[in-house]
Amino acid sequence: MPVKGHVVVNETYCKGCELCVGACPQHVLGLDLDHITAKGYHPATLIADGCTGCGICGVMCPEAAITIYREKSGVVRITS
Amino acid sequence: MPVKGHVVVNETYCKGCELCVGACPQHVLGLDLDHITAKGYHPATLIADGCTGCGICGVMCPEAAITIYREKSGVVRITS
Amino acid sequence: MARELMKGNEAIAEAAVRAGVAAYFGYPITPQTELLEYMSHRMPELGRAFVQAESELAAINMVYGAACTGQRVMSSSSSPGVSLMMEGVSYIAGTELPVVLVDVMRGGPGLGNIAPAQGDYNQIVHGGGHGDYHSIVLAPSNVQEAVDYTVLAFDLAEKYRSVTVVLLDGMLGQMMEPCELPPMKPMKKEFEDWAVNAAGGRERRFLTSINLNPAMQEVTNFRMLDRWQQVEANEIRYKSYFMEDAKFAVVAYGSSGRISLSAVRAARAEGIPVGLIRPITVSPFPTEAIREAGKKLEGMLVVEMSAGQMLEDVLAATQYSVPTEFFARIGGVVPYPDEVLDAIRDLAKGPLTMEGHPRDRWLKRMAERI
Amino acid sequence: MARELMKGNEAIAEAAVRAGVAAYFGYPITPQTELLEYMSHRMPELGRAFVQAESELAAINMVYGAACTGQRVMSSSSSPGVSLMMEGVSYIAGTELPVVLVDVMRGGPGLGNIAPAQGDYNQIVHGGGHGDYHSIVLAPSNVQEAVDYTVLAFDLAEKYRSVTVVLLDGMLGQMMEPCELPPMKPMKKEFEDWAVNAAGGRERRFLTSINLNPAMQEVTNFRMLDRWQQVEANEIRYKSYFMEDAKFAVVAYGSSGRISLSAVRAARAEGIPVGLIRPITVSPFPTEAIREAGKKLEGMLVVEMSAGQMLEDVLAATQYSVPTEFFARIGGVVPYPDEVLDAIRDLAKGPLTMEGHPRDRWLKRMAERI
Amino acid sequence: MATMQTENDALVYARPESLTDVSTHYCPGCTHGIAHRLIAEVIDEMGIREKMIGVASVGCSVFAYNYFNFDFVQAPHGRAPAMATGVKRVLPDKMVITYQGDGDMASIGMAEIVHAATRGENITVFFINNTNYGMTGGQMAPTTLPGQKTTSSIHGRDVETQGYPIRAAELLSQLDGSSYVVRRALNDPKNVRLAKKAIRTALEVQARGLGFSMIEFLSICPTNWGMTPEASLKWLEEKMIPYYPLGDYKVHPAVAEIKI
Amino acid sequence: MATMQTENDALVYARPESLTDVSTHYCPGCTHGIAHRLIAEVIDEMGIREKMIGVASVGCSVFAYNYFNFDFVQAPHGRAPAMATGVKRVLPDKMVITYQGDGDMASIGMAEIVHAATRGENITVFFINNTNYGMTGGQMAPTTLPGQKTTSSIHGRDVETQGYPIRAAELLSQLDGSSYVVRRALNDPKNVRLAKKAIRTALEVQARGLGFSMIEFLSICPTNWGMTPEASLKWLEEKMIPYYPLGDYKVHPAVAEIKI
Amino acid sequence: MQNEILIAGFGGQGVLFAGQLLAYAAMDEGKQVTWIPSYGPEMRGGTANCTVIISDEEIGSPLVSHPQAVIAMNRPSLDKYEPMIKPGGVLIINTSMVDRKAVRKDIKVVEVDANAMSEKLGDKRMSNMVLLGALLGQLKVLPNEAIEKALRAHLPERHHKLLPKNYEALHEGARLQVIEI
Amino acid sequence: MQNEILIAGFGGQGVLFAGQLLAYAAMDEGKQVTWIPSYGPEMRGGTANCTVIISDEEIGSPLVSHPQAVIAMNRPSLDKYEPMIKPGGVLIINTSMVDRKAVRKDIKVVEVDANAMSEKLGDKRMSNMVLLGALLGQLKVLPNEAIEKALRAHLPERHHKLLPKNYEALHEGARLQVIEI
Ligand SMILES: Cc1ncc(C[n+]2csc(CCOP(=O)(O)OP(=O)(O)O)c2C)c(N)n1
Ligand SMILES: Cc1ncc(C[n+]2csc(CCOP(=O)(O)OP(=O)(O)O)c2C)c(N)n1
Ligand code: SF4
Ligand code: SF4
Ligand code: SF4
Ligand code: SF4
Ligand code: SF4
Ligand code: SF4
Ligand SMILES: [Mg+2]
Ligand SMILES: [Mg+2]
Repeated sequence: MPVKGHVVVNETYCKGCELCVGACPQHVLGLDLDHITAKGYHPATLIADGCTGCGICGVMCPEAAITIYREKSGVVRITS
Repeated sequence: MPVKGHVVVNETYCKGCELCVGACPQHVLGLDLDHITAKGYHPATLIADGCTGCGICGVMCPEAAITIYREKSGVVRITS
Repeated sequence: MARELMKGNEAIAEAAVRAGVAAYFGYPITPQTELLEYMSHRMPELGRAFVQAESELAAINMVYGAACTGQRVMSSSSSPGVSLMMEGVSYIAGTELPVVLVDVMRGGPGLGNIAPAQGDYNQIVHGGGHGDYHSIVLAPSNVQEAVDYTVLAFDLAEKYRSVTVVLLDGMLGQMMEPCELPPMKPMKKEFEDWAVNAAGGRERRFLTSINLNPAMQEVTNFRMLDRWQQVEANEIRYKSYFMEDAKFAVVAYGSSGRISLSAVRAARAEGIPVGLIRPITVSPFPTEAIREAGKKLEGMLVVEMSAGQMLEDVLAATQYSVPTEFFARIGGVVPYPDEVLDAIRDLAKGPLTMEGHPRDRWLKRMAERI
Repeated sequence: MARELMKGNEAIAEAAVRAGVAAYFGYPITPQTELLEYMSHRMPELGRAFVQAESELAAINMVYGAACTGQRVMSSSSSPGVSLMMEGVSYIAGTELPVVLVDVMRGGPGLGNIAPAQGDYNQIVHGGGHGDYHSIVLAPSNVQEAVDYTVLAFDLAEKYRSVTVVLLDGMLGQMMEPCELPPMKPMKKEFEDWAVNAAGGRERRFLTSINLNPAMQEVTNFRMLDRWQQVEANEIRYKSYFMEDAKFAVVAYGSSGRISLSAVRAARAEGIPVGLIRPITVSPFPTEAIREAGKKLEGMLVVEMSAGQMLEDVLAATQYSVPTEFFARIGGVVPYPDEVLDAIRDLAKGPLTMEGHPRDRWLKRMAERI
Repeated sequence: MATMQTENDALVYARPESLTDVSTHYCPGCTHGIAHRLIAEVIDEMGIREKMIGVASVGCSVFAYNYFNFDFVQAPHGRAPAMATGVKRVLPDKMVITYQGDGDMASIGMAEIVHAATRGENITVFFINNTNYGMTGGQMAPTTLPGQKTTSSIHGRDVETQGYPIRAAELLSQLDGSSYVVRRALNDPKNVRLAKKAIRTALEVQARGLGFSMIEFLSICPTNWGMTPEASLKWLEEKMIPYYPLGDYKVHPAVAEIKI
Repeated sequence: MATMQTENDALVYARPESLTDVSTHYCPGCTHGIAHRLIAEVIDEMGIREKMIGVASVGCSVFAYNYFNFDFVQAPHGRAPAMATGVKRVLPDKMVITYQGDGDMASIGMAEIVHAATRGENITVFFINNTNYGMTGGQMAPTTLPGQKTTSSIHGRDVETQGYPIRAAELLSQLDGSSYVVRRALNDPKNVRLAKKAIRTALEVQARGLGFSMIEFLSICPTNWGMTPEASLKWLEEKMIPYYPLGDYKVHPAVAEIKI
Repeated sequence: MQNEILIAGFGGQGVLFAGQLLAYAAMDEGKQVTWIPSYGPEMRGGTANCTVIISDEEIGSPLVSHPQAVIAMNRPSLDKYEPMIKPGGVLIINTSMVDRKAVRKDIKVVEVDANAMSEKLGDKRMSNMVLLGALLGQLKVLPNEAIEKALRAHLPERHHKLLPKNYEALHEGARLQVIEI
Repeated sequence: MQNEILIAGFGGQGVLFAGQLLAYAAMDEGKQVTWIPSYGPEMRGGTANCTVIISDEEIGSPLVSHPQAVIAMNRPSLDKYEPMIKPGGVLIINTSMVDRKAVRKDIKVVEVDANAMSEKLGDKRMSNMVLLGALLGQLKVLPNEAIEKALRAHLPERHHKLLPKNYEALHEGARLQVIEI
């Protein structure tokens, strides 16, 4: 059974650039089109299960808007 | 019998730097210590026979002060 | 001729093209960049020279070199970039070359901001470069004038072998207004006898700003001063509004000039007998005109988008004989006509004084206000 | 304390060292080079920072950076090099940093020559950089003053967070005179709360000259203007000679000031009741003092080694109420006392007039003469 | 990088402390943001936040001092290396960095960067190559590729009249004073990780007093390139990397010994 | 070179026409004079005197316009390449040269020379490297050798604090815009002849519109070095040449085809 | 007689073009006109606005503290500019992007669901035309024909097929009524 | 009481040092003094000169059009400065380098074959001392002791063995008489 994780996108920073979306190997990220941030952007969000907490989205996010967690079971790997 | 030549040093330009003196393969150039130019320098001059008109002094003179001749017998060689 | 709606920056560029500018050298900087961008395609399209220089420092020296050939050349920039040109401008002045410069002023000092301001007045008018020299400085206040005075700048620069600056600010550079463009001038074919252009068949020529012998330098400087006296005699320009019966006058140039016009109209509507004198050549300054006008006035108001730089020239013009007040917004803040109107009302209301300095009174008022 | 015979340039360098300068950045240029050469061995010897920069442009920005840390820093140059510093000076002023600059003026404009001149007056006093700012400018006229005012410059720069310029010319820079040097000040240990020095254990700090919001920039500019009013109130300095009973006065600063002193003495010996007012702070200018003095005078003579730059400030000071004449040698020519004496005689002989501009009359006289 | 434990989850990644909690003014997807983030992460990891003094340049990153959570100054266009020299010479024990764009460093600031490098100034330069003048609206930069369209080369850069691009890393590596000069790209997770390693190395170089270090980051400018961020990354990979090869151009022997 | 016949003697060498008949202000033995002479000779030989426009820089050669018998302008310190660009862009058919010292070109003028080279400006730069600022009395230049004493490095240049010398030819050869970049020395007849050949090649490059050419001349400054001219030539050979190797650093293929 | 119109919204909503269209039309009608935008980096992401002044005599300031009319294309613009409108002036609100009503009672207010309307017309990029039409419906500064002429002259060729729809958009907007208070 | 002395010759003849020596001596005597050289590239190869002013009160200009005394070490200097000397002033001519007589009749002239004299003293680098001595012999501005003290203080250590010879040079010079006209 694969490692499980999840991410939290901070709306004050996210600009909906989709760099994380394109980078996620699990394709579980997408923009929340029903929602607009104060700055007028559609923020990124988890749109499906299967996040492994691999941290790759965090590597690509220009706004450092993503916080990434992984279930204790999984080993904590630092993304650098 | 070696080629014969001679040089004429123009005093308005010569500053007695001796670069020609040091360069002359025949060692026939020297400064005229009995004579001072308007600018207060001892000018270079032929101090012995044996100038071949090789033109080397002219190659080193920073002031383009030297005119070089060679007897017709000798071939005219351009120093460059 | 057809009127076109153009941005000030682009109108100046096209006017220069039609005035026969052979080479443009510049560097991007807001709020002037459209001028460079326009030239970047317009000049090559006409087979003329355009170089986006590595810096304003390089640009002014490219201009210096090109000007030595006798061709019409120009550069443009905005405040910080203009500061980088000061050495070059001094050299060009010292070499007595015709060059046209455009300064689209922004808020300063330092990096400041990109909003409209007039804080470069002293730098441009009183010599920001080292040594004694004067530049002719034309200050348009609308796009049509920007076009007309750009063309004039080339003519004056050549006539007096002088650096000629078209001085405006971000407001005029960025706004669009209808304007008529002049016809396309043919390119210069005849060149002055000082032009260094390897024409051949003549004595060699050289151009330099060196005079290691001070006596020679002094002669050069006196020649330049003599020429400057001719400029002062022939080229002073300004525009008066409602001055015939005016008891009060506003003095303002460029953007603050047109803003003041709105205020003066409003004041007239209120019955205040106020007029406007708008210097067009801020260098040479319309000293005589202002002095003469001053004789019939009860009070003057100088309006700037800088902290009383032109004010000193106005006071000198009236020789401190007319009660004067000052109003300005600075650092990139553009005054609204209403603010100027208030200042006119205060002036008309009085009391008028000759004591102290108008700048100090203004600072006091602003301190209470802000 | 022992008197030493020193060149002006070296005396200024050693004075700065003793005033606790932590870093010097400069570039060679005649007639200032001895100052840089002196610092090149003196500063490292004391474990302080010295960099011969790649240019004056780099030097002023190294100064800018070092000044941000709150340390005492300086640069020095001469006219063309100073022009290259104009952008940096405007940034430093806009960032409200204390910096000491030395300008050893030479003949200009352009490359001109290396002889003594005072042609940078407007550039240094009225703002050669873009935007609204003021610099404190001290003008010594002998080596002792050069020492004293260099030390003072550092104190004033810090007190008012201002660019402070020591303005002299090649004559004073190159000549030797006896002088007393101050004791060695301990290096600065306490730093202002604006100093960017990564001290740790506090909120982060930053220094910048940007205010993209014009309203913020205006607030900054008003703060600077307010500080400048304090400078005007507290720091004006000048020296008067023979003014008690004077009917005439010469106004001159720096080298032309001391040359004028010789002429004034000679004139007194001839019985001409003339005095000398020598501004020491040319910015802020001793306006009040000159106005007051003017009230008792029949006429004034302004003497410069530039074409009437300070003249305008003197006329403004007297508000054109005193008949004034002007005399200058320019472009690197140093006037002899005899020439100034002649000008004083002419002034005393009269006729005195308020018509026209003193500069125009001077140009006319010189034209006849040269 | 800060790692902290929550109830039953392990924190894998969180915003670094060396960034302020201010939202940037950068356009969506602009990789200036990635460069900022990486620098902040490394500074956190090295624990030198309070020793840092940054020098912001003039360009889109002019407000860097608003985003980095340590001391900063702001330099005139192109003069950051000179300003950094001034700072470093009076505070040799602090860590001094400049953050410059390609117009800033490779055009107007060429003299200052070359001389800072040849002097071996012990500073670290972060150089963002996005092939144009972003802040002023996308004019040609010294790094603009041949044929690339910009607002001042609307028909595409013509090398005959507008010159050839400058390869800054190659150029600066020529100077004896430079100790660590490399080029990295911010176009995919792998390259971003390599970029971060380079930042760590560069700052270690400075910390050990080994002299001048510079990292050139190939970066995107979606706004002025007129592409989506995604498309921009692709353009960077396909057009920029071939012209600006990634790699280490100068690694002083002493630097080679640094193990991270 | 002008060659003319007299009665029974053949003229081997005479002062070139492209030099004015003015005595220079250079110190005795200063090789600025040799560089002047060689340039003048080549221009005579190519018969382009009346097509020449020279740009003098600020340094001991500031008065070059008094010595060269053709049109000249004089540039601010370090800006000769920019000024030459201005001249060349409006007069592309004329031959434009700059004559610059090492302080002028390699220090204050670094940005202008790098960008003239990268733009491939079709001009020729003559660069006199004499390891110091001659005109101002012998301060340290970017080219001053490590340990060399100057008036601003009286204990000898300390590379730790005063930086490393710049090798201009190597640096400029890095730029795609440069077509011909070489280093020569003026210390003996052989090298002087090679220097002259290089001048010919450089001017041919410009004449054929092949782009930017630059020749670095290792030159002496007896006055500020405090040596006799003879001793100075020796110092140049023993100290300078090892640090500044002679040779061709950039020869564009098109240039290689030029046969002289 | 002088009219001042301020148009404000997000960058990309066609704020500047709508203003220029007014300016071109005014010029072609032989009037004095000025158009001035907000400029510089603050445009990036943020809001854009432009002021157009149309007059019969030489125009002084191109900026005014109290414009006759305002088109507010988003909430920040409404908040910022509603208070500045001259008493008796006109306020056009793009309700598609604004979630509040006008508060001023001394001005004429027109609410326009511009996005919906323009999408109904088949192209949502035309919201700015609908809003412009609404303005001209209230502020009789220029005849609709003038705007149409300007559109023909200045809409990029490749979009000319959209001209009819744009005219419609203008008319639709012009037909809207001032809301009763 | 103010004395102005101008010393001129080729660079390398010790012009500037002779002037500085005077200045140091004057300072140590508690007098006001200024020393100002010609400077810059024109020194290269060409001629050098310096002006020394010694006074009891604050000195104004360090340059004067008509100095009290001139030491002319070469012909160009004589030609240039002889006409400027104050009537009644002093002119010292280095006849070793000058091939003409003085023309002024209203000044005191001393002819000094300085090179010969100094060579006789064993070191021809001391000509400037001989000439300085000749000046002080005529212009009683400072006691010889003052100059000697200054020499001790300011001659580089490595040359101190030459001090006695330098004193002699000064004295030899001082003993010379004004030539009769
Ligand atoms: C002296 C000066 N010249 C020009 C400008 C205008 N300017 C501001 S940013 C910039 C270019 C920035 O481009 P780059 O360095 O590549 O940074 P980017 O915005 O692309 O990140 C220019 C030319 C200025 N502020 N100062
Ligand atoms: C802006 C500026 N800075 C400094 C100077 C002073 N200056 C004149 S020549 C020179 C250096 C010349 O050295 P180099 O270029 O090596 O030429 P060289 O005399 O050695 O041949 C300097 C610094 C100047 N004229 N202008
Ligand atoms: S952590 Fe990995 S799997 Fe989870 S969203 Fe981010 S990239 Fe996708
Ligand atoms: S990369 Fe960051 S900013 Fe971009 S969409 Fe994802 S979370 Fe938002
Ligand atoms: S090389 Fe020339 S200048 Fe030197 S001594 Fe010989 S002739 Fe004279
Ligand atoms: S021509 Fe040759 S041989 Fe004759 S003097 Fe010159 S160098 Fe000597
Ligand atoms: S303009 Fe380009 S470089 Fe600037 S922030 Fe936007 S995307 Fe980034
Ligand atoms: S100082 Fe040096 S470079 Fe200058 S002329 Fe003299 S020897 Fe030549
Ligand atoms: Mg960029
Ligand atoms: Mg040199």
